[in-house]
Amino acid sequence: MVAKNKQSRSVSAIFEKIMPKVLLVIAIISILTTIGIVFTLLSETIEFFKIIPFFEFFTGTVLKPLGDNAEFGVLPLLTGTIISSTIAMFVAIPIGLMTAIYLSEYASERVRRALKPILEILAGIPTIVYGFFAFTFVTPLLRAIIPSLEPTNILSPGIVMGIMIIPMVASLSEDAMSSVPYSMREGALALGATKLEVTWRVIVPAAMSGIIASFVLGISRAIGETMIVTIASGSNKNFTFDVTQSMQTMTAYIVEVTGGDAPAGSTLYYSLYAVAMTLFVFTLIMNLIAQYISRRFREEY
Amino acid sequence: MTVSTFTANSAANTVKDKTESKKGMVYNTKDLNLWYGETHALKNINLEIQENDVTAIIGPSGCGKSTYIKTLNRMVELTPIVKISGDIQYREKSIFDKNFKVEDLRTHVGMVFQKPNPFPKSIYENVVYGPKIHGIRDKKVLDQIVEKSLRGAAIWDEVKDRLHENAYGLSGGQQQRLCIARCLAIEPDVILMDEPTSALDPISTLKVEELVQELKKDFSIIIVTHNMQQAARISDKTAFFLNGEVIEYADTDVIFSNPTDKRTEDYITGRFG
Amino acid sequence: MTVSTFTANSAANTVKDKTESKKGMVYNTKDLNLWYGETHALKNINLEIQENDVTAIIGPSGCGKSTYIKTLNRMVELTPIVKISGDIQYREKSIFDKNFKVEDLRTHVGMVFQKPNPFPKSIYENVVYGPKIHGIRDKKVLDQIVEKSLRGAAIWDEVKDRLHENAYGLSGGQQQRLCIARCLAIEPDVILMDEPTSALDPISTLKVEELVQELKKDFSIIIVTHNMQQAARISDKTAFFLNGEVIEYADTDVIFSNPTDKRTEDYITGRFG
Amino acid sequence: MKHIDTKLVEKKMGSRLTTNTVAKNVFLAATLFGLLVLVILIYRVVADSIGWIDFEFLTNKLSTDPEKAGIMGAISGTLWLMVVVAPVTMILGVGTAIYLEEYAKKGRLQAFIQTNISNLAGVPSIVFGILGLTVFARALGLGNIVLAGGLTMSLLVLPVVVVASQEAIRAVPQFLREASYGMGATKWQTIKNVVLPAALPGILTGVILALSRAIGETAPLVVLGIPALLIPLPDGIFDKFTVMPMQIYYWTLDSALVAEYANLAAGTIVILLLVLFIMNSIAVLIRNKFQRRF
Amino acid sequence: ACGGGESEEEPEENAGGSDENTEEPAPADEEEALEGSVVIDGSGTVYPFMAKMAENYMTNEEENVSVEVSRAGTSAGFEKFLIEDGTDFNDASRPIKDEEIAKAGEVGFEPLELKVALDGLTVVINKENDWATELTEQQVKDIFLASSGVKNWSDVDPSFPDEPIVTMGPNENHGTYEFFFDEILEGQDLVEGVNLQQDYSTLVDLVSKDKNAIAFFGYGYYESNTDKLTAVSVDFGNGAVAPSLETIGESEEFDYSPFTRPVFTYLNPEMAKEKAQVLDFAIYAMENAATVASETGFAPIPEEEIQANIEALEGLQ
Ligand SMILES: Nc1ncnc2c1ncn2[C@@H]1O[C@H](COP(=O)(O)OP(=O)(O)OP(=O)(O)O)[C@@H](O)[C@H]1O
Ligand SMILES: Nc1ncnc2c1ncn2[C@@H]1O[C@H](COP(=O)(O)OP(=O)(O)OP(=O)(O)O)[C@@H](O)[C@H]1O
Ligand SMILES: [Mg+2]
Ligand SMILES: [Mg+2]
Ligand SMILES: O=P([O-])([O-])[O-]
Repeated sequence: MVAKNKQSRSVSAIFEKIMPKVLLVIAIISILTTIGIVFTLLSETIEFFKIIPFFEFFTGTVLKPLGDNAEFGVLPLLTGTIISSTIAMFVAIPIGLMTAIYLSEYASERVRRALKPILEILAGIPTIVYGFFAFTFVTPLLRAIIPSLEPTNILSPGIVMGIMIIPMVASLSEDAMSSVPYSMREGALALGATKLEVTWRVIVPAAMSGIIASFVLGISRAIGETMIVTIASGSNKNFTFDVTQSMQTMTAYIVEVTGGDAPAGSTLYYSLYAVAMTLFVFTLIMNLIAQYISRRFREEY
Repeated sequence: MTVSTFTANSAANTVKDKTESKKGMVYNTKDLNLWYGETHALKNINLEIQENDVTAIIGPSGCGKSTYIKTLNRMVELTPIVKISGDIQYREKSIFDKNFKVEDLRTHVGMVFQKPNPFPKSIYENVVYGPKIHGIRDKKVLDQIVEKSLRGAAIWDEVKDRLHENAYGLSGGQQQRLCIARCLAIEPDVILMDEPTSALDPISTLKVEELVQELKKDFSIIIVTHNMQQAARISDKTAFFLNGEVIEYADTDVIFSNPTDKRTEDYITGRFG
Repeated sequence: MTVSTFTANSAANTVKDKTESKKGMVYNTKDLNLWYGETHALKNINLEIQENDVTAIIGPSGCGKSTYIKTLNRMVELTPIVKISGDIQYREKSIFDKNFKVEDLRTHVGMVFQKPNPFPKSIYENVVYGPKIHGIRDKKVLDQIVEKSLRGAAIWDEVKDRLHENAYGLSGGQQQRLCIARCLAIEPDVILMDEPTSALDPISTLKVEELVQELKKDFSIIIVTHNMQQAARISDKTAFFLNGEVIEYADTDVIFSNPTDKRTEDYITGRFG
Repeated sequence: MKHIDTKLVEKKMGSRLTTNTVAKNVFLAATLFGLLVLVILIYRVVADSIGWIDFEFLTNKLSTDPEKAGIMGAISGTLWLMVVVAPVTMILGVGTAIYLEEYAKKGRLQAFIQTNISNLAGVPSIVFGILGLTVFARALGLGNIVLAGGLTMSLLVLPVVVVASQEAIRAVPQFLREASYGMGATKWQTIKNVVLPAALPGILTGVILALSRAIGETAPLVVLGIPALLIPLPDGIFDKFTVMPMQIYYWTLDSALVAEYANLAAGTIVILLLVLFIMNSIAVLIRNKFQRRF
Repeated sequence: ACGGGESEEEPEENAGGSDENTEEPAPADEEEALEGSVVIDGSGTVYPFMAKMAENYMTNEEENVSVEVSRAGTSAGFEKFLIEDGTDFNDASRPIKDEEIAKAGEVGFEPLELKVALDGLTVVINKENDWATELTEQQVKDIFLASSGVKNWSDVDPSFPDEPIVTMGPNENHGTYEFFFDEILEGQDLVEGVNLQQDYSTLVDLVSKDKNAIAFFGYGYYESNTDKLTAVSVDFGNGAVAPSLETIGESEEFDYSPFTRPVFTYLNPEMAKEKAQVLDFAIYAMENAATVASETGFAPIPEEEIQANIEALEGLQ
């Protein structure tokens, strides 16, 4: 009764043949997405560089995209991006790492299981919410401490970005540290080491590649973060290293220029793509570095 | 040499080895009980361990050997659910005393584990880890410690040219001897070894066994082993554990040639375990 | 009843059981060799398996029992590194023939695994899984299949009131009989069983053994077992494997009472394995 | 010759232990810092929104009058967006995961797709916005409608679903596959009837997390150009739309014109956080309930 | 949303021109209800006016038409207006430029200028600033001009504090910038370091937090923030005049007129011909311009200009 039931065989045979191909096509969509990104960015970026020389773009310290004598130097945006990401990492790296250490080495299992999901809420809060938090809470707070701080400045969004990235750094570092075998801890404790000495001289070095990868991913995240800086750092295209001032990042520039729906065909329009391309390359490099580190330096305990 | 043997059923008594009173006593365990949550893992242990002896602890799997040896340096307390009653005196001080810091205890009492567990650092860094955390910074002194400890662990010749290579490049047996060297570097008084050779090949095992014989000149050694032959070969005294109790504790020759308890005999002759 | 026994060293010969020619032959294995990458797991296997027999395959761990039985329904090829030479004929057709679909082969040849592996679905869904994938949609027919198969696997009475509960709620022994029922539902010709009782308690084991005796009326059964008593109890023929070779293949009484090969005897009497 | 002076070690022990205790408390403080920020942040938005969130706020359409304004438009826009994102990411994400885990031979192509997915996960969301603007809104001529926004968001969250589904599929024990093959099932039948149902909780968890990411994203939609004032509710995936984060963005910007807009923004934030919290809780519940069933 | 019982009542915005009852969704006249969308972008200054207008239109007039209003800024808006299939309207806080008209010609239409209201460019300072509440027109210019050399408040008037002036304003995306730069400063260079922002809310916030700040933007943004900002009364030669709906006006009779500017919306007539709802909305907007203007911080334009606009629109039918 069963074995004779041949009629469905042919149907399932067809599925059997086409499904791998269908799935391959689906899997290739992810590649197409990347190609799509690179292609859209590249084609308009090339147009841009036909108008503004490559060299001028990357060495120009003035960005004045509108008006009669427009200038397109990306350095103000690059410094804005780098400074905000650096500030973010100054917050996220120590606090994230210390959080990871606490959760992985000091906290009891119960505390760990309670704290971790709460921390992860921080990572899930929409960045727009952080943006207003930076602008309406952190900036006034900081201005009480640093009176010279401008109401829009790069410091406050930098700090808030750091807070947003803490859970990412903490979670990835904690994973790296938890995967150091327990016998390492035993080995060190048996020599009379305190918990801190075990952590600092054995666990952290052993988990270093995972920890560094988490930092690099955090930096990449900070570089790509948009709404926080857009809202809290204003739209001043300052070329400066003074963190109390308003600066614009690459991402915030893109938001400003696209504002509603960027006009096609102008230099301004092309500059959007040139900046986006620069941003894309930056984050891509960061991601590749992170992958390289975690692959290359994977510990074999 | 006469030895008073001991069976666990008369648990309140303490083993005393009167003939060797010239030797000091490093550990004195008194009415020790230990629970993992509800599991009663050690029951009324009373044991005296002598200086410069190799004391072997044998018994079937799960009888509490590891638990006991980890209690001696209080590593067992890393498991949060552990509860302990009774006392252990190390050199006449209770190890559970508030003023006696576990870190101090563990500086006096080194430990070697079943699976070699070097740190993922260079050989040199492995050995100096202990001295460094205890505050020795002088490069010369550290170099001396490294050489002395590696020689002490009979591995100096094999690694002296590659001190700054990663310890993971060593074979299992070499790693275990490195762990012993790492332990020697803090110049302990007692060395605890929990089945130090069970993860090693026969040749490495032999080397470690020879090493233990060597080390007993300077250290008191307590060694857990599954391997009866090993216990017979290298130890002076043997304690036989069963279900968390010490069934018999005596000179190794006595235990192996003339055990008092039927269960000891059964175990030694391979009838269970 | 005379039986020509066979030792693997004369590997080119094929076992023939002339006295039972009235019975058909379900499997004929010819010069089968199998490699996992470099590991030569099956070496020159030649075996004929008779209809409505229970054929037991015994041998020490790692000798290739599972590998052989999984070759019979080509499940072994799920491991990508497997290479096979030689041939297996099922009902006189080569199972490696291009025109003989593995899925078809597996509908004729059911399999029961060492660990009960019901799907995380209801009992009912487990049993109808096979019929459904073979295109049976009619609810009435499916209901009939379920009852028949569960009765066949001697588990109907225990589960008939909870057919739509999750199979994971059953005990290990019940799960294993459910897996047998699931296998019966596709109305196979041969049933392969790879240590079907080794994960079960003694009572469940007994039930499955009885079931096997019952099933042999309708099916040919090939069963791998670690348990010599079990092989002796339930099988008609026994093949003894060692290091990937068939050392001896004969009627079970002969193997257990009067083995030809010294190694078979050693194994059966528990001298190794 | 003794190198280690026991007396000295004992003397130093005190300060080492103190350092350890201090460090422990510093680490704890660092951990609590994140929580503190969370508490402040939530306190502030809740305080600002008190008295503004009620039934009408949830059901009214957008209005320039803060007393009448509601977020029904943003809510229905968000729902329609999910109508696109959920199936698209599900199909693309799970399909890719099945291909990588079940069909792809371990080789160049497989490694390339895998690396590519990790890289996509790190591409800034605003770059996806530009992709969406260029490809969906402009080249395909869709404009700033739900479909364009949904497709953009789908690509953005795709890596989340792929990675979660891969893990879920990998966790399905081999013996279940064997049981299915053993009954003559083909590979696709096995995947469809055994692997996917068993991996479903993990896949669903991933999809929910991806959706909650999509619900909170602002930057790509800013690039796509969501109108500041859009009153009619979208009726389908070909309508223009707005979503909660965009409404928050515009209301806060316009609080310079009408101070009460700040309260509306806070109210919207509270609703948005609530929705995200519920979604994440569901994901955690699914994960805990179905963990380790085999 | 939280207005208690009041929100149930008849909205007062209904006053704008049409006399039907809002509770009946269908428009009174026999024409079938319009549908489709009207797309408006452009000036942020005009945005509140247009948003209100759009909302009134959708609630009172044509329920099935979707009027969507964005506010990329006058110039950025023009870039989207002056293309094939661009926006229907572009709001502007300055008149269209010749090159923009030319661009429209290339695309194939002639933008129809609709003046909708009058705005007073308002110079604002921090609440704590008690010295610069009255400035002459020249002082305002000097503060923003590079050539004047003014850096500190004391450079403007020796009695002012010797502290640096912090100048701010909307950026080049905005018509307000261009009006200030082109009309008031007559195209001379702006002072170094002026803080130009995209968002008006940022500017309001910046000025409200900085004692030495001075900025300029449309009157509406000041009117909504009188609690946070002080408006500078400007002396154009006849004594200081504070900006208000009364003083803003185009003709000489109005005291604030030198800083007054008309605001516009530009219509793509081709779109109006193609889409009935676009034209209908345009006419509605003109009919109701006066009311909505005063509600959103603008002064109304004279009645005859409105009528002229309506006639022009009806000519498109
Ligand atoms: N962390 C733990 N939690 C709960 N019970 C434990 C734990 N560690 C050990 N036990 C239990 O305590 C008893 C003694 O264990 P122990 O590891 O000391 O045995 P052992 O003699 O060292 O055995 P083996 O020879 O296998 O190493 C056992 O019953 C074991 O199950
Ligand atoms: N997937 C695999 N890859 C590589 N080698 C394998 C694999 N499976 C089995 N082998 C090897 O093939 C040989 C036979 O294994 P097989 O599982 O058939 O033994 P067995 O007789 O069933 O043993 P057991 O009684 O332990 O189940 C062993 O040497 C084993 O290590
Ligand atoms: Mg042990
Ligand atoms: Mg097997
Ligand atoms: O936004 P604007 O009105 O200044 O163009």
